[in-house]
Amino acid sequence: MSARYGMVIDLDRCTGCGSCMMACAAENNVPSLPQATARTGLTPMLVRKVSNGMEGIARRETFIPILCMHCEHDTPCVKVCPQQAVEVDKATGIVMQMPQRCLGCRYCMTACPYHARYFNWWDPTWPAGMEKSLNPGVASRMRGVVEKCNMCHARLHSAKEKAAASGKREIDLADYVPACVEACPTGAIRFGNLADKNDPASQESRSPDAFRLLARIGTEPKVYYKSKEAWVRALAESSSGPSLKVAPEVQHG
Amino acid sequence: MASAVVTNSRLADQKWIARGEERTSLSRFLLWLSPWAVVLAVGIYAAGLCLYYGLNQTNMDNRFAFGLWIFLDLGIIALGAGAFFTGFLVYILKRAELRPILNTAVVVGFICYSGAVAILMIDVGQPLRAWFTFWHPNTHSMLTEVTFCISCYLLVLSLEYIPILLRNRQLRKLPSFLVFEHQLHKLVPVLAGVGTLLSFFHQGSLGGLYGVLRGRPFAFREGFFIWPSTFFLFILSAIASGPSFLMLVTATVEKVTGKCLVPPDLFRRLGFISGILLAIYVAAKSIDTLIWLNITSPSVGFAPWQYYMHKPFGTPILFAEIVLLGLLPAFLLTYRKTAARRGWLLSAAALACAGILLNRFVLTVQTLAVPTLPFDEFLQYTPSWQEVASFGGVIAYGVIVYSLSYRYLPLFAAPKGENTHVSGD
Amino acid sequence: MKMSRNALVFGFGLAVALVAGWVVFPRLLYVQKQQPLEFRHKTHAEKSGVADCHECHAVREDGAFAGIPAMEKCASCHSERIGESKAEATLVNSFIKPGHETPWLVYARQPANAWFSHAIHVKRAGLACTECHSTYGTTDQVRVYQLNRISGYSRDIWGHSISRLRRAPHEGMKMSDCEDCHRRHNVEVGCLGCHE
Amino acid sequence: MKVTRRDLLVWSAGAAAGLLVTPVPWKLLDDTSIWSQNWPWIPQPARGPVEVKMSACTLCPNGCGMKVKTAAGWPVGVAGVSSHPISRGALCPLGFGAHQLNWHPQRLRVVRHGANPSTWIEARIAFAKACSEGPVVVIDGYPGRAASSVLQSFSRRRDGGYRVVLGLETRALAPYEAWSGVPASALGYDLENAKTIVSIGAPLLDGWGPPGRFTRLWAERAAGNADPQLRLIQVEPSLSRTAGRAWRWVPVPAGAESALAAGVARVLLEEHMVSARGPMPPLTLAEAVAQTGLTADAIRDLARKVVARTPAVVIGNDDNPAIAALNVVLGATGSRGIVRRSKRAEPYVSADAAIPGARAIIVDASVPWNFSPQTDAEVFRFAAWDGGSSRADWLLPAPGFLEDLTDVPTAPTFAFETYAVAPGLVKAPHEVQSAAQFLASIDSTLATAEKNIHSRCEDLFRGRAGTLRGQEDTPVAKFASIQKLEEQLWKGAVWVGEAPHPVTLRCELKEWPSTVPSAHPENWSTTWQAPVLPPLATKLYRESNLREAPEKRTA
Repeated sequence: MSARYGMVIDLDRCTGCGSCMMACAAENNVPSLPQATARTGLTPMLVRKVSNGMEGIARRETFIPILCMHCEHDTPCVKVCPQQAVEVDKATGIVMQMPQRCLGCRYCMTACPYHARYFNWWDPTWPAGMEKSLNPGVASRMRGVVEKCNMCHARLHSAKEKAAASGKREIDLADYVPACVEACPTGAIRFGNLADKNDPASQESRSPDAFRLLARIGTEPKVYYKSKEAWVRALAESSSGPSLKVAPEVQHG
Repeated sequence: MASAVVTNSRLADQKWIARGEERTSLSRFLLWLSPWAVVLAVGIYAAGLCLYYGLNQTNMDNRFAFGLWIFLDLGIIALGAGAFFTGFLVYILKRAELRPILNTAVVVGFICYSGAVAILMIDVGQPLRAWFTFWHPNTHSMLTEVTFCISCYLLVLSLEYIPILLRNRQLRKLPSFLVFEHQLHKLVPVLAGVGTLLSFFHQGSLGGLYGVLRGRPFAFREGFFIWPSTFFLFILSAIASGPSFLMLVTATVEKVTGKCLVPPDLFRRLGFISGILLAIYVAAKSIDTLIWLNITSPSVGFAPWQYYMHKPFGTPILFAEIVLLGLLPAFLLTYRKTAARRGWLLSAAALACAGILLNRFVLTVQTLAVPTLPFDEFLQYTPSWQEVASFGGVIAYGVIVYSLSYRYLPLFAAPKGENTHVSGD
Repeated sequence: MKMSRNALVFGFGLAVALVAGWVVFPRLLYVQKQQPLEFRHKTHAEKSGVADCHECHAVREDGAFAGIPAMEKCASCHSERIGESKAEATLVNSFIKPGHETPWLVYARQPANAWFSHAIHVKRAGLACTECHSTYGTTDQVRVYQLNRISGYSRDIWGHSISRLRRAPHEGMKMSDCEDCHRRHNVEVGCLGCHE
Repeated sequence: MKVTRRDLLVWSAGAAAGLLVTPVPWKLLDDTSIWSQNWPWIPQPARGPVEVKMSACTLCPNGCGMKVKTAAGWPVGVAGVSSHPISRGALCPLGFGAHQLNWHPQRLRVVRHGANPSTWIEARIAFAKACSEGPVVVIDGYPGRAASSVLQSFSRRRDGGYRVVLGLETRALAPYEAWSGVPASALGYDLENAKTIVSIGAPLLDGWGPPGRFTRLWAERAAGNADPQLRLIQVEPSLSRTAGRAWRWVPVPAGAESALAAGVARVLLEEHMVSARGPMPPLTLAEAVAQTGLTADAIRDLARKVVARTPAVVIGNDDNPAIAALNVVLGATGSRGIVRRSKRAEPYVSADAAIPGARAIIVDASVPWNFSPQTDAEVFRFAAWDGGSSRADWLLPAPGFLEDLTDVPTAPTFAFETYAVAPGLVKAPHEVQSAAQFLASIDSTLATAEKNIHSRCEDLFRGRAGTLRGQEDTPVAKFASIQKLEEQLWKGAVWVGEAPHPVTLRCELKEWPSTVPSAHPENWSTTWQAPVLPPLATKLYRESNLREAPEKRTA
């Protein structure tokens, strides 16, 4: 049976520590390039800080981890790629990017509403010797290609291998935990198979507090968010951009 | 370069210039070329930097993944549409009176398309893998369509260009070339047909390129079958602006050389065609805009006003695009009184071309600048000198190729015995 | 007369091209490389009574493939020289004693971006080693390793017949070969299945 | 016969036609395409057997449990250990990049004398000379380790001093040391049983103690809950990470913390909200209002919230005695809140004080990089990385991340004692040496750190107290042999002592302490002033607006 891997990220638990970003970069051999900036960097997992637009005591801030949303329906990046470097994996629902096939036209980046795709503006380089610390199982990308979150497919590979070695057909989800999920100190990210109704993640994705970014565009993202705070949900649903102002319900002080 | 023309004097390169044609002295010609040559050289250097060090030489970034270059591609390909459209009118619709500008049309088209392809090759991160598109094409991608059609059409244009090239006085001396040219010339009507078909598709798919972007509500359009409305709008706008651009080019050459190259009424005819098509385009564009603002965009929860709340990309741009640079030139080009006056005609043509360029600019640049996520900001991007230089390089390349073609090839002299090819003449 | 002369010249050009393409080109394309040691699968199978490939090329319980045995495996028998051959001397003196791993040239080595799991193919699908590695495990000397000057990979990836027309079922380890086999057994894996 | 141009054309036509039916064009196309997909100059991961080894993070004194993935012997990734009682599966962001630190461009590989490279021999000679001239002081940034006792006993023998630089969390406990005589390093916070926590500027959710402790507690008992089990009240001038996530945020201008503490204490005492007795602060409520900018009602309300759900404890981010006094008033010392976790008797001497008379000063690699001793003695500074602008006379290359065996004593702020071992997983470059190794090599009668670790294990084994917590929990008493116990410790198990004895902390406080203006230390890496950061952390600063680089913040 085919799985549909996805995540539910509880924004109320996110303290914006950045562990997920670090773990992601380490797992996927993302180089730390001195030339790169916030505009040109490689951050397959990017925690963004947003606020309710108010000031002083009424101000609220929260953190929204942005990664590839692995859109299920009419996936914007898949249909635009001229040479099939992007595809929705049938067995897992993972939207995957093949750097070796990519020609770097960046059409997929313009197509992605989440800006979850990143371009290798430079060849990857590491300080002398540090390439010894690269994670085996993840090939490093070259300059001029697009990359993004592949849901730690190297971990999926080893999970498959382990299953095969023990004669099982299906992988044990305990063996397949993406780096960001594993790293989160508050357990804010829940990863699972959304196709399985009993999976905790799939259940959480159906909770009333759950929502998806730009769901109204209709691309059926498989990354859900969750927050009890009304202003956060209002922000996520609004289309009015950063000018939004929402008063908080709880008064501090 | 002044309009004075040196006559009855043997020029250094006289034997290369067609008999009976008068050209300025070689030195003055070179003087005219030299500044352009410099621009081209700088452009090639900049392009070299981008190819050698990669796209970090540009000022594009992860959110502004397309920049000046894509605007250039879309722009010049739209203006180059004059080539296929004139071919179409002459050979398919048998409008023989347009024949005098046919060669110019082909040369201009060739320049625009080769320039665009060159820029595309710099614009992709791994040019050596660009050919994978032909090996593993994704048939659902507009870009695949563009790639196939543009490369095929560039081939067609070269084939159309060759016979003109072979009419050079020296090359004609080689018997085999003469034969080849004659054979090839029989083929030209067919090529024109093929070219028309190809162009129709890629002009369209260039529009589709942005129209299909569901994730960019500013650009996304509903459409017919697999094609978003921009697909058809692009075809229309391209064939509307093509003739106007040809008119401008020819007029410039006449100004520079101080010669009258085409029959005086030709401009009016071109202008009229351009004007009518422009009018149709403006109508279609307005309807499309209304549908988009009132149905398409609200349906995905984007309020129209928010696209235009960011200076300097306010509603004035929309107004300029449709009225100032659309409706107005359409009127000037078709209205008898204004069309009769060369000055009006040309400035109208200029406006029309500007309108098309603005449309391409809005679609390529504003689309990326407008925020999609609720917490995104409006983006700014200024191209790096490398981008600008390679942009200029393409322009210079165009001027140089055209100047050379004009000097050494009989662009405007309709070759004798040719009329027999065309019926109803 | 003229015609025939043309035909002659044309044919001559044709012939030159054919010879160059089919005979000279392959020789130029590949560099012949010798393995650091002359290892004999056959001898080892007989002497040490090793019947099964997996005894040396094992799949670990976490599914990872151990690949070519590490030096201590060799050292377990070859701590001191067995026999007088020159290779034996090199093995003991330049690898086992200083404790260096042998820099074997791996015929089946794939690019870093390709992921292949022996566990899945051998344990689950039950493929025999010979299906991809031929009867190499029973040969009595190591083959010459042919390095492709352009791609930098072993000739085994492309397969030995340069035309790839009449090649043995186990020959060739290109992506297309994987795809063919998967199609034959209709096992579908996306790019993700095999790429890193 | 002569060859005409025509012949050449025909010949090449033939050749071209021929080439098309040879492998040449097609094979070249294929090979170049493979080449263009695997550029030889792009670094690729090394091939080799992958293993997972257990150790602990040695970057800061919290000693979080670490699962280290190695390939071909090199660490290629780290992860937390969920069964670990201290870190409970969590690591701080820096930890996740730690395995790359040993390759940092600023890694120290040669001995440095001033600005110029030198050798260990010369360093030894210089050190021996200094020793012969006078006492030697050793400064430790991570007391309680087996290595620390090597440093300690060496300095004792050289009638010098053993000074320590304590982390901020521990320093915040200094007032209680003054009032109870129990060393700050023997005190901890009992957060696990607290129901209300008032943090006055402490970055509880942002690098305070081991990330797995309070962060996890908060996530389990408070996150996203309007009426949480664990109420976190954050008093801070700005909306920090912690304030943003707190149950309530009380904005108070920097420097007014003491006034707030006094104000709250006054309300508590005047309105008899507390059973415990303490000194009445001299500050009137009106003055508190004036200084904090809060209304009297706000302060009263805060006081009520503090005692609404007990146990409650106040946590400061510096040694501000007013905050400590508030805890005394709350009765949050001894049985709950601030507790004594270990039997340590004598307090450490802080390294902040000037060091007169010493001829040589050894600064251990664990001392925060930004610390420089006030002295005219010759400073021998051990460090794995050169953070630049060091005022040490000698810079001596020390082992880097997981390059030597060290042990992990109880983490700062912990309520109970723990002991763990961090086995070295990487072979240290031959030119590096830790301070302990250096001193042990000079004074051969000193027990090495390894020996000390072993003897500590013996003590644990003989003590028969506490539990070894790993994959499964085993009481120490159940262990048949010390080898078994050591084996478990080396596999990442952690020894956890018994719960603290309630009545062992008694704070004698006659009148309200006069307060010092509080400094505001920055968030994150307060526990670990590293000479350098993992490259990926620097990347995080550069490529996201999530965090600001420390150098930017201090500037």
